[in-house]
Amino acid sequence: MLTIADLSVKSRDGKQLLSNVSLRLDKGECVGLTGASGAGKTTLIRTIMGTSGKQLLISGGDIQADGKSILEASYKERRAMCGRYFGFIPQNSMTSFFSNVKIGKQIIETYRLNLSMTAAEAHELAAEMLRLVNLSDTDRVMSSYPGQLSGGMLQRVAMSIVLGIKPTYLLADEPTSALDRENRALLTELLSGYKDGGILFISHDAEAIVSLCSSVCVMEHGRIVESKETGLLFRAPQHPWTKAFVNAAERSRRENAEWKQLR
Amino acid sequence: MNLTRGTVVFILRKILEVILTVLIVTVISFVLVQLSPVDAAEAYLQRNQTPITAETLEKTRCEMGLNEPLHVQYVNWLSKAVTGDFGRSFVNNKDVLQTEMSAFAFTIKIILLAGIFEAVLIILVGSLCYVCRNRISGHIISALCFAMISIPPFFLASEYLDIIVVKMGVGSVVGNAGIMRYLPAALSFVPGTAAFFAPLLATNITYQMSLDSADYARYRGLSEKRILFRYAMPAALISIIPSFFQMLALNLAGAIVIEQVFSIPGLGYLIMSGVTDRDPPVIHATILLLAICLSLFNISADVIRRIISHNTDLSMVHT
Amino acid sequence: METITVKDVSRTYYDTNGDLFKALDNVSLEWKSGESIAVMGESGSGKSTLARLIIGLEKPSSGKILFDGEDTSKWRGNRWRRCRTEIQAAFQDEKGTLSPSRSVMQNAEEALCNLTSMKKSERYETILRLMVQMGLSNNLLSVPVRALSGGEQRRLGLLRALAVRPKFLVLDEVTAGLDLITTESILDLLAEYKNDHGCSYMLITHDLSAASRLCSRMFEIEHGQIIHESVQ
Amino acid sequence: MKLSKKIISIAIPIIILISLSFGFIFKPNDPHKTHILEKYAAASETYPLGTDALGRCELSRLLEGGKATIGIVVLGAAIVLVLGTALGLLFARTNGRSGVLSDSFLNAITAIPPVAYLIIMIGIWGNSIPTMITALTVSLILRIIKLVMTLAEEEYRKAYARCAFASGASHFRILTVHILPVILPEIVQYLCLSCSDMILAISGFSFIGLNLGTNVIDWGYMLSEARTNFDMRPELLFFPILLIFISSLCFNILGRLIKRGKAKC
Repeated sequence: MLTIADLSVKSRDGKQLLSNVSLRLDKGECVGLTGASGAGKTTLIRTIMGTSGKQLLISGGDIQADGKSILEASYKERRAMCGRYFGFIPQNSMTSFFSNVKIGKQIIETYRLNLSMTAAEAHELAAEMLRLVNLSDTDRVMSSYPGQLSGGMLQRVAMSIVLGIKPTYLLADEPTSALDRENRALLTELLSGYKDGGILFISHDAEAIVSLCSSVCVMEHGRIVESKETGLLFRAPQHPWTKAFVNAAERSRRENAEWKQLR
Repeated sequence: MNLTRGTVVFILRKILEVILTVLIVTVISFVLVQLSPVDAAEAYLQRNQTPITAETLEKTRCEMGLNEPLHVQYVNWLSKAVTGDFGRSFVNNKDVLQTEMSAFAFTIKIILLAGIFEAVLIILVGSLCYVCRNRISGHIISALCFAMISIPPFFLASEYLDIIVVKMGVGSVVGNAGIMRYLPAALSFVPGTAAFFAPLLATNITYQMSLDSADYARYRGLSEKRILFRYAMPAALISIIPSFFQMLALNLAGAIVIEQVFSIPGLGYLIMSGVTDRDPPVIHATILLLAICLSLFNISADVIRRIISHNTDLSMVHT
Repeated sequence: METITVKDVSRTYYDTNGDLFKALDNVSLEWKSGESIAVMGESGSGKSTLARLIIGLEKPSSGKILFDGEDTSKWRGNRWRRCRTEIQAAFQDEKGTLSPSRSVMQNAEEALCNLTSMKKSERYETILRLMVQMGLSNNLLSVPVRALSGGEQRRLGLLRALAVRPKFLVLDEVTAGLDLITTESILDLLAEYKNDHGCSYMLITHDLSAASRLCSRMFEIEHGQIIHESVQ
Repeated sequence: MKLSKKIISIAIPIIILISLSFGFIFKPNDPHKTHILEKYAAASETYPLGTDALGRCELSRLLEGGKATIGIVVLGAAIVLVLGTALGLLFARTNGRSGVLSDSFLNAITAIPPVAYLIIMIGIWGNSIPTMITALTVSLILRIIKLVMTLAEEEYRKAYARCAFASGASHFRILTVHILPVILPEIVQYLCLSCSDMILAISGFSFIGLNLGTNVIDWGYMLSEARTNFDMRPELLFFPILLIFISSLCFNILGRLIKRGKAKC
């Protein structure tokens, strides 16, 4: 169980980024996190991962993973948790992979660091995982540079890495926003199939939130303004931002349905 | 490296550019010599103390081939130059090609030696700059580097000679053999260039470390050192190489002044003597050789920049 | 101007390693005044190229674009300028469609300065009125353009085009990349403007709901060809 | 407060440069007049910085030197800025077609660094103020034209230029009103850095004997003079090199500030 209790974070120049954020994420559960851009969602990820060094100052609250507070853990321990214990799906995988290194090399490197296996085993696991995210031509994918693959394929590669390592908690930062319709549906399906750990799903994509998340938190200016079970939130939104979000989502869902019958 | 059609076209264009550069520069040098206030024939006669009269002038000018119209002179010179025959110097009658080659050897040694020292220093000071970028020491180093850029190399050279050699008697002004002949000249370039590139390397490393790819690597469990040495450092270094080559071209042009200070008979020395003695064959040949070297440095910078931008997107912070 | 006809227009480009790439493959469509049409397709299907051709930013490789029967491919700069008051455009390009070195006011009045002989005060009034209509606060006027948010920049681009009261308005992905709420507000604004001034839109988008709201006829374009036309 | 801090930090180098290039107006006495009796006089009322080997007033020579060294560079830079930018905008191809031949021709000319052109021209024509100015402007202007063309063409491909065209703006208006203010900082920055290189080059040439004509004083020449009797009066060497360093530093600072200013806005 990952519990974030009244977490408050300030940036180096004193701007308050998060103020008493509380959130619970259980294994096998998917919690949605949405809100206007700049509400502090990415800051939350950076704080959990603990990779921002001196840029972020924890001014209050705590993050407990399976009963142990990770804020007290040493820098080395926290970095060891990244990848192994906390998985991550980037928003724009076109810029997230090293563009001058072949995809296969980057996958194998991640596996070997997190699962301490030999190169051959890592290569085997990579191929198997790529097939799982139906990138069947594994050799071509692994021998090409990120620039030679489409956004959708790269996002699936990122997913395959997560499936290979099976982290206890998976943080997804707007994984579907840069994708077109089919890839979006495909990635949502892959995410729904991931039961080996809790997912913190950050997104604007109402459809994905409805189909994936059991409960949703809405953030505004670093504060959680509403946190409910998904169905309840869409039926009776309280906060003005949530209301507008739900109306817009509702209207676009209805129009898409209409348009589909027309064709 | 995949030789796509685009790259082949690119290389052909670059070769065309080298040829064009050389042609333009040699035309300029011909035109300028023609316009030059002092006539080569006159200077020749003066040197040999023969009285300058109308017909002696006419005779020497015929010998030198200066009486034909400019373009004919240029074509003759070019056709001979292509075969490597640059004619004989009007001053010491030695074959121009020989003097050029030996002069070229000197200058290139200085530039390459300087290049090696600069590369080493850039990596060391650059990484130092990066490591203590948030500390006071980091700011002091980059301020120092910034000031070093404004110190002229010829001053360092002259101070070396005045203080170290004359005052302290270390080394000697003329006649030290082997590498010691070029080392001081090469070293006088090093501070200025290294001071320019070291902070640049540090900024690039910081840029590479702040990219999305570095963040995602951290989330995938790669340690800070691993990202720095396997990805950020190489990427930052590679993205500096193009402008480093252009800086070598600048050093080549600067070498002309330095060679005078150390009186090393390199290309610069040759240009100066060719000009002061009004010796067109030497002037044209040296300018041709200088143009070739400079454009080769420049072209290699462009080619490297293209290779970088093609199969990788190591966009640099700024050149 | 009453109708804009696109008669089997094709447009080819050379891609990075020099091979020919057909962005548009003999496309034909009719756009009558008073009727709004949507051009739908995924990114890279050639719909933005069609927009650029209609506005005269590029010339078609083959085929013609006719304004009331007159072939535009031979038009020069100032002939285009004469028809600018009737056809205007707003683009999406996330790097900003507004001139970075000029203030919000200067950007807003760009079309008015070039196309109308309005005096400074008149222009100021029109811009102010439109700002209120667009929900932009007028103390933004002297702010540099880069200080505006994504939504505000899009609305300013729209305002600049609408200021000259065009009859035809080409909207190239004006809602793309915006969050749901800003998209909604821009679509409301366009719908409202259409009823008041009878302006006809060519909406270029991959967002089905926006198209179904504003347009009566929809064309689906894929790999440079119109594969489907439907009327709502 | 932030903006005024930037203005002050830009104003200081400019003031220093102006005072160095126009300082000769206030020179205490005639820099050419020699007073053999007062050779190496210490700093005094009449000679604020003492005198050199021939008893000439050091301070006036330094100020006179500033006129030559910086005056030429600033004058050359001004000509290059105005002419180069105008020609660059004129030649910028707005129809998107890039002529391979004209590109290669331009690359060919600009392959040679300005300093090399300087050497070729000075070497052959001998050094004098007009030669130096023509050599400086000709070699720099080629690079500025290429820079302005590339920048203008790059900006022209951007969305805001297309929008301006769609709003009925003519090519001329787009280039001057919309694009020029965006690319001007980068042009001025390049010029500042080139001026700094030029100062070092000019003083370098006169240091090795290619000075700006017999009666023209400049810091490089003063440096080479002072070098001969260096141990007698080391500060005679110190003053010129200090001024060369400061003027070159000021140009570098200006270049960096404008870039940082540009990067922000």
